[in-house]
Amino acid sequence: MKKLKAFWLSSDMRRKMKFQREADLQWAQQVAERPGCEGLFSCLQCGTCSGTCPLSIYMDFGPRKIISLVREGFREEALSSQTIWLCASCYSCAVHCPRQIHITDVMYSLKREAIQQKLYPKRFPIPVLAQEFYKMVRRYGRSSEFWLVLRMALRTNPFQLLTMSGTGWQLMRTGRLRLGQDKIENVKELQSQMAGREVR
Amino acid sequence: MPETFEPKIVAFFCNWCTYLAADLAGTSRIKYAPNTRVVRVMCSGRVDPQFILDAFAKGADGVLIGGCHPGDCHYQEGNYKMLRRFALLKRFVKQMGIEDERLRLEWISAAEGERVKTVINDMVDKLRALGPRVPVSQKEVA
Amino acid sequence: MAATYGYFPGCSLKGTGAAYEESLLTLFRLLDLSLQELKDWNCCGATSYMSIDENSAFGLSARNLGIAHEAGHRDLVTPCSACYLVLRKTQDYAAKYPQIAKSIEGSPAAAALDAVKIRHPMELLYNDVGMARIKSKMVRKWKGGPVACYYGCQLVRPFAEADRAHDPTRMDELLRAVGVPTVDWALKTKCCGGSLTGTIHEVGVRLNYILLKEAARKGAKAIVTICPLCQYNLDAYQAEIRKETGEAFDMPVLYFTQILGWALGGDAKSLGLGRAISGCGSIKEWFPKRTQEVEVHA
Amino acid sequence: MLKANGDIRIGVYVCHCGTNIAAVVDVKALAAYSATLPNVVVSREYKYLCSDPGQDMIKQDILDLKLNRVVVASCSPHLHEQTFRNALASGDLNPFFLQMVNIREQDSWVTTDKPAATQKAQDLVRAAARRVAFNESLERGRIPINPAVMVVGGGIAGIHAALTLANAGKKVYLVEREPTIGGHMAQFDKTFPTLDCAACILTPKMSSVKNHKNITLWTYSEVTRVDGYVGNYKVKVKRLPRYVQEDLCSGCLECLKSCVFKEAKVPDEFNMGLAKRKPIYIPFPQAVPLVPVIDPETCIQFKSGKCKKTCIEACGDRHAINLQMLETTEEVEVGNIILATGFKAFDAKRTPDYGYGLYPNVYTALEVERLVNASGPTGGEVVLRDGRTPQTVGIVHCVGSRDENTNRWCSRVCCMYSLKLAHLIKEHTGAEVFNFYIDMRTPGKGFEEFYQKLLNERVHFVRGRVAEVTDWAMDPSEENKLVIRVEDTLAGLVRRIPVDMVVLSTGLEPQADAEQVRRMFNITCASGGFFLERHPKLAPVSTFTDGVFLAGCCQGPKDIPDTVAQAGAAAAEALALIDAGFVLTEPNAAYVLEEVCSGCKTCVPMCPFSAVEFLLEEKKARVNPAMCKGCGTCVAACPSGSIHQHLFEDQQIFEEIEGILTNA
Repeated sequence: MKKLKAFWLSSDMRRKMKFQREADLQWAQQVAERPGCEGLFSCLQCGTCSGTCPLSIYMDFGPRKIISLVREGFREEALSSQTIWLCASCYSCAVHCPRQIHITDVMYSLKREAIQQKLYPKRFPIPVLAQEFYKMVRRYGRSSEFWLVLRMALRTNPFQLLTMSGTGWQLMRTGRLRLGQDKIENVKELQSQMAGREVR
Repeated sequence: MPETFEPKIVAFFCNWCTYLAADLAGTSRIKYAPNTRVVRVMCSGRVDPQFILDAFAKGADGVLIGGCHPGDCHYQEGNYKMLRRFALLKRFVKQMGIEDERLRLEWISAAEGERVKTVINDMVDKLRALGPRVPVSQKEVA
Repeated sequence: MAATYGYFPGCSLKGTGAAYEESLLTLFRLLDLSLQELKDWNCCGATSYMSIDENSAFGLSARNLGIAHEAGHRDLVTPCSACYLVLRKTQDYAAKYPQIAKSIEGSPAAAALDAVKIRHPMELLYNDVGMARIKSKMVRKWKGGPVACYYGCQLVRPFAEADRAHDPTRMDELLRAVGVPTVDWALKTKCCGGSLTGTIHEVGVRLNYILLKEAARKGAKAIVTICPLCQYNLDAYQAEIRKETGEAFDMPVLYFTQILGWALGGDAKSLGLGRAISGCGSIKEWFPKRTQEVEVHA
Repeated sequence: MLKANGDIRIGVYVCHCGTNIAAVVDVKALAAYSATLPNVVVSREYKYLCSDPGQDMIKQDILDLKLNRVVVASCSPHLHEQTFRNALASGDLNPFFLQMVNIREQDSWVTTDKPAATQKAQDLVRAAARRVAFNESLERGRIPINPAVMVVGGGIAGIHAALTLANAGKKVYLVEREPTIGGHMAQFDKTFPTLDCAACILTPKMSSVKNHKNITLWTYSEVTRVDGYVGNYKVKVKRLPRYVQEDLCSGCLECLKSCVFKEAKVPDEFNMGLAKRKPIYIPFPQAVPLVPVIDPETCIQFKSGKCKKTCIEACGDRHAINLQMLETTEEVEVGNIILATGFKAFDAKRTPDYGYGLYPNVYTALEVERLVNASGPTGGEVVLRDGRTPQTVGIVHCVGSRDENTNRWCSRVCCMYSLKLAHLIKEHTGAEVFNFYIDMRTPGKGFEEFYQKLLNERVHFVRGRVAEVTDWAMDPSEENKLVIRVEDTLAGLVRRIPVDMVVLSTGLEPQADAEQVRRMFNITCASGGFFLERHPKLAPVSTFTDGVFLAGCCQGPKDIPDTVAQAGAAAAEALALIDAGFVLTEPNAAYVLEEVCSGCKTCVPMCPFSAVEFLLEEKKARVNPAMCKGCGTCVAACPSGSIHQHLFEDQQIFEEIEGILTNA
């Protein structure tokens, strides 16, 4: 999006008002064509989703507003929001929606796009975990909580490892923490199966 | 404790406008001072000067007459007839030493429930301020 | 009469959820049901993988379904809610969306999509085994207090097949069948936050605090789960919550398979009861290590 | 007149009306107090007096206790006086020995002060108990009903009412102000939510009006005077000259072709000025009657007298065109009148923020109705005044509705017709369509489903009231566009949306002359200016004037289904009176005690209905009971006190005053 040169916009204050040319209506259409997102345009904006969402306590927008932003084509706002990452895929919104919209899938598709477009909030651990998880499973075919958390922590905020150590020890003590990296025998076969399937 | 004086107002409301307005005030649950006692007549034109004088004679603190707006009379011009009488009445009542605020004529249409409230509350406030009526005889000595 | 089911443990049951696997296997043995673990199964992809790449995410479960199919399983038992949902979703979406069906074409899974039925042990015990049979095999009386059944999210949503989406009751019915009192509470399907405890820790911990507090408020002495991640989240952070809030939480967080297994005569070790982090005191008291007396259900 | 010192036996009945009265007035105390009043034989309170057991209780007391007077303290006499009069009759007591006391509408509902409310109720009951002693036994009179009906207004409401009555074999006079019937509906293209074509469903009804043997249709006409009363109205109708004689014209329309104006120059009212017409014209092809009208304002012959009169030539031997035609007046007698005078669309110029009249590409909804209409000025093509097809269109809801600065009411149809127009515009142009709304109101059969359909057609719904429509280009992308500035309250953003076309969904208002009309027909207007129904729920098409009924938008904004339903109801109410053959009158006529009358004639001019006549030889006044409507104005005016009024005798009112003021 080219920056506006107009004098009255040259101030450092963040502009809240939106010009219609900043709205990407084609994009809204594309999103609505993705699997699970077809209900997007039948949304009534009733807010049941945000109401029932256990994470909406901490969300910046909440699912209802995300749908409104997507539908009106405000791509950046939607993709760079924390809301889509805080979604823990509990599907509460989906089963409560009076229009039966698969809101969780909308969130997934926005997460994927945010990753591709590198629009996710920086130093925000959730997308990082997702990426590390993705790499690990592609490499070994299985995930190991220990290495996963370790990698994520290193990439976001190493200090949290200290706070985690307590829990780590507890898990170790109860034999619930495996230090070795799990892997399947037939990684090659898995990888070949995966090959070409990626949409990235 | 000194209790505030509560005036008693005799109100003559015409059947088609003001009485209906008072009913509408009720159905709309509009609250107003409980000091009026309504006498229903078919038309404000039916309100005989004697009724008013009789009401004052029997100790009414105020008399309120409610009719349809000019031109809206259910009987075409009864309210005009009342209006004509009213001018004379006013003078007469004054001579009897009854304050102006105690006799009032208002046009209130069937749709004006809110107006019933404002008129009655206003009149009650004025009469409260005025206090109880002093019999004419005592006035003279004063 | 030993029925054999395919078994897809998923990564957690090999790690933090070890007790779930142990108790599940014990319980099934006690019920003469045998589980056959899939050969060389791979991770289901859970929620994170789905957040990066949808198609290959479906590919992951496709492979697992393929393995199950080739092994000739008609039912695939999947104790982890995340695995359960992902496998189930793969079948559903491949049927609904040609582009997804296309992405797994050719793989042995293609045929398996509807051939293999995804089963959760709770629903399997409820439907295939039935309360009567479980009751009949009961050998121990419950010594603990009332428990709060916590179903979490992904088992009952969006595919309300394992139980009703809004107010599931099957776990309660199973536990009541073996004489375990259960409390009614509004949060039985409110999300535990999943991996949030590992990512945005304070948010994750708070979600679990809400659950623990409400369960206690309703008089529950323990929370019973059906998902390794729920169990981990509720179990692992109580010390931290105690420290932060000063409220005295020490609540056992058990798997429904542990309680059922115990009622049917399994011993503490084979039910992985030693792997609990919180409420160990109560656990020791309710599930004594060595039980001489085996009281037959009256 | 029965004297009070006779054996008066009063029963007082206090109604709880559930908790409506009982929650504020101490009904037990009131009943107990009433029992202490002179002549009161029995006093009871009951949960619902209007219920059958309640009425039976009164009846039984009349029979057992020999009551000859009844006081009922309950709701307004306008609601239940008849109910309790019947209760008296069932006890073989003349119904007019009843006196009602209004302790609900005018007491318990208008104060929260319980002691004061109870005191007020006691005063009123005391007054009633004194008054009722002087009530008399009266008989109701009967007024015959003239079976003919007048329907005023030829829109869908008037058309439907007229046809219903005519089909029932009643004579109907249908009066329409415009040169054709059809009203607003004739201007519409499609109707929501079914999208069936308005013309297709309306025009057949229009022609059956024309052809119906029981209907006399007067278009281009207005009611100028109404006299009389229920069953016996006299109505004067002014018929404007259309300068083409309906009886002679064949509707060939040659005159239009041959008019010296080769092409039309006059803005065409029917097409909201989006097309032109000639001085001699028909409003639209399916007009009923299909008879041209000449507009003297623009006709050369009328202006200069120097026209070749090619129209008259064209008409030839028919001689239908008559430029000497004069205004005429018809006078008819009817028993009932149905008012279906419709509405007026809000004038968009009154909301200058939206730039109507300033920017050519800001349209009103009615204009767009004509644009999308296949028989409209553009043949159904949605094109801007400069001929371009709009790429983006903004539809602004609630223009002149829900706004204290214009009209505070919701106009009820705008949401739905806006959805309809959004659908039609998208269908015709494929444009990107934005709806700007405050609340989406779709409370009707199939309405919500229609809203869903529009959502899925990818029409945009921006929740927020448009602040302004300007041509101010704040950004290069907004050059040569109309910019709508609005807060998208759902996305939480202030937005500027440039569009090619703005449609203002204007609300519905009372007709400009509603005030004069209601005076002429002696009915009331509600606060908004729409005609007031007798009861919002139980008498929604009646008025406070018997024999005058309401149908359609003159009573309040409503859609076509509701309008037609109401028209049918109005027709049914009229039929009920007609088939009963008569109405019973309230026996409140005035009468003269001739021995007391001094013959001063004061009363004679008092009566607007000339019911008071002066008998020359006796030199006395006399009231014609058939013509007296019971206002009592003559009674109050009579200096000798020789005129009395049944039901409202001086004595009764004096007793009431006395009762109110003498604290027992």
